[in-house]
Amino acid sequence: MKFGILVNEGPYNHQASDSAYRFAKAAIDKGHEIYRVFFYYDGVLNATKHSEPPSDDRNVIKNWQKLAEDHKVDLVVCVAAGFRRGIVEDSLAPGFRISGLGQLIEAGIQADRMVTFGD
Amino acid sequence: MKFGILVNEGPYNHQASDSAYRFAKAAIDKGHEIYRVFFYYDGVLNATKHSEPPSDDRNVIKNWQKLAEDHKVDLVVCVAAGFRRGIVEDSLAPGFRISGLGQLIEAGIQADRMVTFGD
Amino acid sequence: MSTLHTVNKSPFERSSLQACLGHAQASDSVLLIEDAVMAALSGTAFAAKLADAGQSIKLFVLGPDLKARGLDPAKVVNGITVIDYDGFVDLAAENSTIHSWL
Amino acid sequence: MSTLHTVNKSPFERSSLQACLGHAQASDSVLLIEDAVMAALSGTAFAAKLADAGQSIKLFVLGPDLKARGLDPAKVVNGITVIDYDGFVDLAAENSTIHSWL
Amino acid sequence: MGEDMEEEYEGGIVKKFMFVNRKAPYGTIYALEVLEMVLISAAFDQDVHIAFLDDGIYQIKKGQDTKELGMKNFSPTYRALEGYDIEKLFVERESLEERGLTEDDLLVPVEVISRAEMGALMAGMDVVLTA
Amino acid sequence: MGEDMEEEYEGGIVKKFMFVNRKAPYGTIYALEVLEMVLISAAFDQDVHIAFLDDGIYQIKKGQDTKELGMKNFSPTYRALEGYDIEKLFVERESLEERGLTEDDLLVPVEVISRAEMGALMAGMDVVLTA
Repeated sequence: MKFGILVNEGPYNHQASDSAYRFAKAAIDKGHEIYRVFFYYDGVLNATKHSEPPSDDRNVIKNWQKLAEDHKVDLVVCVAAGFRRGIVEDSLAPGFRISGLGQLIEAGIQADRMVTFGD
Repeated sequence: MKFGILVNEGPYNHQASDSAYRFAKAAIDKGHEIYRVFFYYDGVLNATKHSEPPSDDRNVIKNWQKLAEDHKVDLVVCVAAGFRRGIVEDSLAPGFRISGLGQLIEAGIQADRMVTFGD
Repeated sequence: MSTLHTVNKSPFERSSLQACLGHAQASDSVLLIEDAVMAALSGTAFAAKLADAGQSIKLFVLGPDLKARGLDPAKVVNGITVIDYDGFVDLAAENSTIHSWL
Repeated sequence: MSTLHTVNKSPFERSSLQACLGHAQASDSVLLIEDAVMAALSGTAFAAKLADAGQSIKLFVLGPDLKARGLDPAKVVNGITVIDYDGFVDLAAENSTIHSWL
Repeated sequence: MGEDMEEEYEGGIVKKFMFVNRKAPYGTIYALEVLEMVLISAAFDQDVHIAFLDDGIYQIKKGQDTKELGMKNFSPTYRALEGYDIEKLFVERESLEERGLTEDDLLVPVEVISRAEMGALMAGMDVVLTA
Repeated sequence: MGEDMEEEYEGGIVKKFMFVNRKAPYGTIYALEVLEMVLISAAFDQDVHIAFLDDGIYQIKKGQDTKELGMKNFSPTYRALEGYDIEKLFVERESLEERGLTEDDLLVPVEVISRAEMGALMAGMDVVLTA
């Protein structure tokens, strides 16, 4: 089955991004496909290349990057939401791409299920 | 009277930063002093240099920068909270400085009043 | 020695206003800002609770936040004072401590 | 055609669980995750409401979120099923729509 | 299964989308950015529904004036939705009543339905997007 | 006025600080970052109070185990506060009761007080920091 995932909140301040990651990983491990992960609202902050969390905690951004690397998951950051919050090409971590909101609607159409994680 | 201000949330997603800015401006206009504005939790995101909001909306980051310029307000971003969320020297907008949490406690001690804006 | 309490969330969505009212002292002031201004309007399911609280504590609401949400400052519960940011600063100066209920 | 509802906030802090239970249909499932897992514990002021809801809808709670908060999966309200992320994925696949109450 | 519900539309898929608004405007950005999402969805020829319940009904309250806050008043955009053929706006009656509001307080034409009807409507959707 | 309440301490000011915890851990970061703030405050020789009420009491619930979430379990740090001479921890009785918890469920020694007592305690503070 094809899952689309929407992440509404940034890393660390809310658990939403962690929950979305764990859900995506479990889905892949069970043989499902992640059609796309779309980052909207403060969710775009998951794509910052400048994050350096303490070494005794998880690295939320790296978790997403590794998922994209290992399983070719499409990680899309909303361009308009990103501009507001300072996530632009200059500040984007590798593995993420910036695109329009249409990519979210398209995921809603193409994926069998759409799951949202937020505040 | 000397006010200290704590901002807990990032720009745009929550009104907290706008409210804190309006409060600070009103206090200055009434002849009070802003001892320091401290940005903690997601509040550190107010200091990103990459934000480019739509031209028909306010620019939260520029508002803070202008306040610092016009009235020498001390804008301090928590180093640890910033590291987690990708606000480091490389991504810092002019007018803000990065320092430790001690600067918040010190503001609580030195200012006559401490006002918090959050979610 | 008195406290200015601020609340910024709708009482229909969160428990913070209820928590604030449960702890504020007789000489204290409570200021509703941001999404808490909804609590100030008469005719809502929360209005009676707020009117009750107004018997012992001073209640204020931020006018600019009311107007942004299309709420008429003339329709707030009896006993609530509508103020602007200048008034907010005055309240913060007049009270010895500010407690923001988040 | 059925919906998986997810709720992620404590019923003591926010109204989202109440709103979810007010809209879920008889064939639906409700999964408590993150800070909503507190609602699943027996002995709380919310437990009776949840037990009631469990008469008509299927209730689930995410075990890893319970454990993180020091809450014992053995002490959940009768009728609530404790699942892990694999179970979450299965529920999302079995139901035709997922409605996240934020 | 969602796919059983889909109709063909110019060779493409048409799903029932619902955007659920339960939060007040301005205190958080969700109302504004959901609206941007709704506008984009118009380009995809989907069966779009917008639900306003709980504090979400304040998003379409008449008379919003953000000048003193310096924030953008985006409420006129709700009136523009009709031009995008987005006309299925639903408001929950109980949410209005709890807040002492009536249909006359709203700035766009909507269908006012009961909580039970809202629950039934939600149950028929393929994709539900919330914030 | 706050300044009337201050005592001199080694030539400096000593204020009554209160850190108020009303939110559960892990769902949001506030619990963890408030704790980091509390630890730093120890260096300033202030009169530090920590209040746990509403969902904040879950922060000091025994038996937290975050392994399956991959998040850092920071609850042992509350036990370290004593070593920093931070010993004024207050828990609201009504908050415990609503959640079916007792003092035995908590991982650090605290003083359990009523809501009325908590309100009175808060009223005596110079600086109240919340998140």
